[in-house]
Amino acid sequence: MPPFDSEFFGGSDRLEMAADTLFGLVGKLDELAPGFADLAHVRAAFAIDGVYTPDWSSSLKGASEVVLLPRVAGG
Amino acid sequence: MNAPAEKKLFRLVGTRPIRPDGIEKVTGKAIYGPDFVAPNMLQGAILRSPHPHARIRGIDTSKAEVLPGVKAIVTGADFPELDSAMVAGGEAPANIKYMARKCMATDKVVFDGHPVAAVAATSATIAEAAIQLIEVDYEVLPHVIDIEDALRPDAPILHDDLFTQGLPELPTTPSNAAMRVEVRRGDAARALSEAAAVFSGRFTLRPVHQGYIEPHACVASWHADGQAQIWCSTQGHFTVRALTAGILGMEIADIRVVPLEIGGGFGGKTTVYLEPVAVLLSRKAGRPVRLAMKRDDVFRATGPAPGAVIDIRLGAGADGTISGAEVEFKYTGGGFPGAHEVYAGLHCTMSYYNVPDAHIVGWNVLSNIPTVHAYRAPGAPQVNFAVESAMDELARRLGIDPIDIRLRNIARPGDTGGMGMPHGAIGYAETLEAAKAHPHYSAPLGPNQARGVACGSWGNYGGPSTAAVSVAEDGSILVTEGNPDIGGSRASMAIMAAETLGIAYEKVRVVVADTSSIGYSMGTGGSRTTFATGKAVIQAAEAVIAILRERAAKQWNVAAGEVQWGGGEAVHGDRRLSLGQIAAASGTTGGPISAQAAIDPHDYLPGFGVHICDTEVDRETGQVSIVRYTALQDVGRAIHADYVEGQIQGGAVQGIGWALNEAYVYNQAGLLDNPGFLDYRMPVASDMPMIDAVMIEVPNPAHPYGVKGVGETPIVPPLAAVANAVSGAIGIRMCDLPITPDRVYGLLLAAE
Amino acid sequence: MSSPAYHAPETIEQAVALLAGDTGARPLAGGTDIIVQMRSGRSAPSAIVDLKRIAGIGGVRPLPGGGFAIGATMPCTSLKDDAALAAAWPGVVEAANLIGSVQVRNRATLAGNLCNASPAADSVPALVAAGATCLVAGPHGERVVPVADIPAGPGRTSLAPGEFVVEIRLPPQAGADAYLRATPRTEMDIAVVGVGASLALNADGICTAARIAVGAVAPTVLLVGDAGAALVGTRLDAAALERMADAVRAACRPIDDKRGTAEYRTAMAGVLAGRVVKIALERAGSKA
Amino acid sequence: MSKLLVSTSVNGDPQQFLCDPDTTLLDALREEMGLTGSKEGCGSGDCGACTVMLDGRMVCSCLVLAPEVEGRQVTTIEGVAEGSRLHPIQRKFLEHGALQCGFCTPGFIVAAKALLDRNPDPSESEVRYWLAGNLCRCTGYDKIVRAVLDAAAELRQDRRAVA
Repeated sequence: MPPFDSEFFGGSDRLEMAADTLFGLVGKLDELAPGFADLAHVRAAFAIDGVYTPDWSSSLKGASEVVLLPRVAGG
Repeated sequence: MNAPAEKKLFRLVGTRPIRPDGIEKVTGKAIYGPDFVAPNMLQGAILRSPHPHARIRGIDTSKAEVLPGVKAIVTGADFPELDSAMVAGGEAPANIKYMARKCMATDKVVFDGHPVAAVAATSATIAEAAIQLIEVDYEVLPHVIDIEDALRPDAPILHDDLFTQGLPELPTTPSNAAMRVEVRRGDAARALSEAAAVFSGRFTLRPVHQGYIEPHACVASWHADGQAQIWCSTQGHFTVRALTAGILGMEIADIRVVPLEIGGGFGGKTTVYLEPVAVLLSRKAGRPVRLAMKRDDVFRATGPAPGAVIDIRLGAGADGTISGAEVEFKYTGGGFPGAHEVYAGLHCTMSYYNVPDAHIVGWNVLSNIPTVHAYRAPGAPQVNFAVESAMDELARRLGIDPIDIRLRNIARPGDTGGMGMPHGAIGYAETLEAAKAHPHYSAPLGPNQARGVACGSWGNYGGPSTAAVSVAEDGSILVTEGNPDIGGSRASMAIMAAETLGIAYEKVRVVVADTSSIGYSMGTGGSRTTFATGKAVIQAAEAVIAILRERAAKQWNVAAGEVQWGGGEAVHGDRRLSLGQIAAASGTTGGPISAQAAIDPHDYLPGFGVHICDTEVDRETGQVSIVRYTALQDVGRAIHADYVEGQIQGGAVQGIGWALNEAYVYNQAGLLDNPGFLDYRMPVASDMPMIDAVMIEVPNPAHPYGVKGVGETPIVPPLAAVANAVSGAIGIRMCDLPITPDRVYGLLLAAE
Repeated sequence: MSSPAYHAPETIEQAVALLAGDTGARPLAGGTDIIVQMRSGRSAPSAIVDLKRIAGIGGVRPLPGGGFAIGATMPCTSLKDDAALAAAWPGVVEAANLIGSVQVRNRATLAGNLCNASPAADSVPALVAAGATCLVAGPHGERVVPVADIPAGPGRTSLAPGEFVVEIRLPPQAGADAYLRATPRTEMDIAVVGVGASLALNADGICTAARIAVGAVAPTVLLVGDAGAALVGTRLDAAALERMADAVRAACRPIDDKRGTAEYRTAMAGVLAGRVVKIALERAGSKA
Repeated sequence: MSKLLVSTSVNGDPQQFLCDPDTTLLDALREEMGLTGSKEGCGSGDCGACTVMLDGRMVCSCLVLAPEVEGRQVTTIEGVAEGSRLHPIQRKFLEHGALQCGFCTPGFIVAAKALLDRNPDPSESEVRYWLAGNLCRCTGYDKIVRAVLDAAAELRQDRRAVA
């Protein structure tokens, strides 16, 4: 989950956790690193098993990997 | 690629009709930012800091206030106190506190040209005179401009409450390094130690400006009920609305932003500089206020793109396979934190090569220049210059053709990208193969000429867009969208709507609506508009078709499911009803016909370009001329071919300018020394050859017509393409931009 | 915020009276420098004296005995349209037609380029190499001054209050001239270095006179006497050209600025001097 | 600070306007006459977006003082088309997609017309040098140069047809 790992998660670039949706996942990450959720709302993007998923209510059932990415601005 | 059989899939997609807004723009009728006039309008002027770094001890506006004709004066004290908070109004989130201070200084100025006060008066002359009467008591502070200077332990610190983000532990001393980002995969150090060839180098670039010809301008009118209207030239009027509301503490729906025609942006008009100030002036004066920049204001105080210092180590095996990479890039951030170029830099560093072992670190470093802002593929060209220069060196050292070494490492669909995501339907290899087969690549070279090749990519974007399609009573079509047309997008929207509806292009008219007249649309940027807003237009058109089939079914008294749509007509057996006939009957079949689509697509795909550049070097003077240039790009599929080629050509020439001549030059006092088009040398027509733009069409399966964004990618390859050509011509690696004649001359002299 | 007065006199005498009567008044010919300076606040004249309505000041006329008088308000592009002038002094005409763009040159004038007193003015090295003079009108009458004596330093001239340049006079052409400059862009640029050369050859191809002038390497344009002297009496062989270039480099006293380093300017002065003399030689040879 | 009354001809029509002595022609056109087709990109003669014809010569209207045009003929982009009929250069700009944002376009069209009025058969290099005073940041000039060359060819055809 570069580059958020060093900023929020003590350098861990992989975390194992269970959650039903991205909302749930962000909540759990925020418990690990308070402040992450606020930031994620404006700065983070998620991909579930390789597919960008802007809708955080999307189900994580059956998903094996969620990639956390910074949102990139264009010109 | 450009197979004729595939072209026949579409009637209009890929053709070159005349743009709907064309006549207004070739006759001088189109109204751009500086052209708009509101009744009873006042003229504004902004007082800007003459110092790069100073504390404001006090501002005395009393003399200006009594000047006849002055109607309002605004300083930082008139802005609401804001806490740090991220606002997601633009395409990238922005810290609203810094955004406000960029528009108007409060306690400190942090760059030459930083606004400190503004005046509205009955004429521009009076407004200009009034700002001269404002007395600012500055405590001048030591300043710092360059990246390495700003990182020194004894450097002047811009913000004593700013601590480097992104470090494992939050530091305890303030720093000009606002942000550190990092990606590490595999073991780059080990991979490099085992490589057959390793190139190590340091590359530097100066800040450059977007260089749009239209200076920023707006008119704001505040109404006594607390609502405001803004007319301005912007890439994103919804962004202007969100940021102005955030800065001034207003409700978003209380601000209506009307987008005027925009005279270029290239990323530079995805933020606010003037609008919140104009609204405050209007609120004080009770009349509409125009604020417009002069050219030197644009250069001194609006976003340049970051300069950079980039250290790279790139290793490859004897067959040219990249084994490992270590890249550390430091980008200038300007006066305030928040620049996003470092993230894009991470994304873009070798994103199109398979490099399993890599360690990439990026820094955003503040200094006393304007807060950097997005410029076409923001953050990508700088690091790509280093990467593609290093690739060129590895090819040379290993004796491999420059395109072959890139083909050996190029990512293909299904390969895992650097951020852990699998690549989709990318056309990287196809584009490289086309470059290799292009006649330019094997054409003979003249004396003192050499050829450079470089690749480049940009991730592109999708994001939120709203579009409405309405059927007029006679069957003509109105498309309403929320994206300012910066380079022909009305034409693309009309083509996609007409293609979908099965009607003539000329039957469709396109309107870019204000923020109160269409739903939210992210700005025109990120190479997203033809993709995302195009998808919204297509979906709205499809919804209209569903209504048209129902209406025809009603007239025929059959089930809607039995009615087909084709060729612009409803079809049921032998019966036909044209769009015009259905529209004419709408009054008796259920009323007006229209549909809206509000979407947030993220199934975009990146763009990829390969540029071939021939340069000729005058070894006595160091003068470099571009003698031939070819730019090939995977465009997905071109909707309007002229404007796709135009994006490729324009982006390439911007990149050539960046490579050869463009640079911010600050003097010893920290003041911008070249704030005009004479000494900020953008390419002129006589500097350039024709730019052969070659469209490679590897469609995006997630878009009905295969669109991939095209606007940003073409500025990424030219820096290295030019530098590689010059390096080949004189046998010295060009590590520093711009490649000015005196720099080339100096290198040749030193080599003798 | 006071706006300057605007006058459009119809005679030289009226113009002199207006300029002499107001020390803050400035003459306006093409306006391509002064209007920019006024706008940026670098110049705030109390009055503008537009010279363009003065009869006979906007054209070129042949001088008795050869040579040309170029009126103060004649735009640079018009110089090209005068076939005799362009044939006799191609270097001067080319130099004037490197300034800015076509739009700028349709307004800009030789007299304005001279009196703006920029060390980098393109036309001035060519005029100095040509040995041009100018007719200056003022409260104490008219005088003829070498062009080289007008600039006194960056932005300063030797003109007395009330004086202005009425015309620029080129002598009869005894050989040929040329001008070259170094700029990063092909057009729309300011000379990093500019070099003008004017040569005369005898029937045997021996150089009988040579004037080399260099711009943007000192506060004013330099006439490098040693450089001309290095050529006189030679056939402009490689050795003579090298001695000439050495003399040019030795005379340079440039500064580092945003447009180029001192080192680069000096080096380019030598390179361009060599090239420009070759062009002038070719032109002189083809005439002989 | 008294205003000057200037009488001139703009696009063939008599015009009178009031201005300060140091008002530029560009500001007078835009602010006094409402002719906003001429654009200000720089205000210093470096971009050509304000190009107009003054007595048949193209100039940067930001480098002309408004009082200077007393009694003279000014033609702006608004005067290039004949009524609703586009000039061939305007049409060729549209056909070639030679504009993106369109802000520099009026200046380019006035300048291109000045070239073709004078030189009906310019080379690519002549077009590029003539237009070097007009900055375009969007197109890289390629399609602009092609549009001008194509317009020149068409105008030559038209002339032959008339002759």
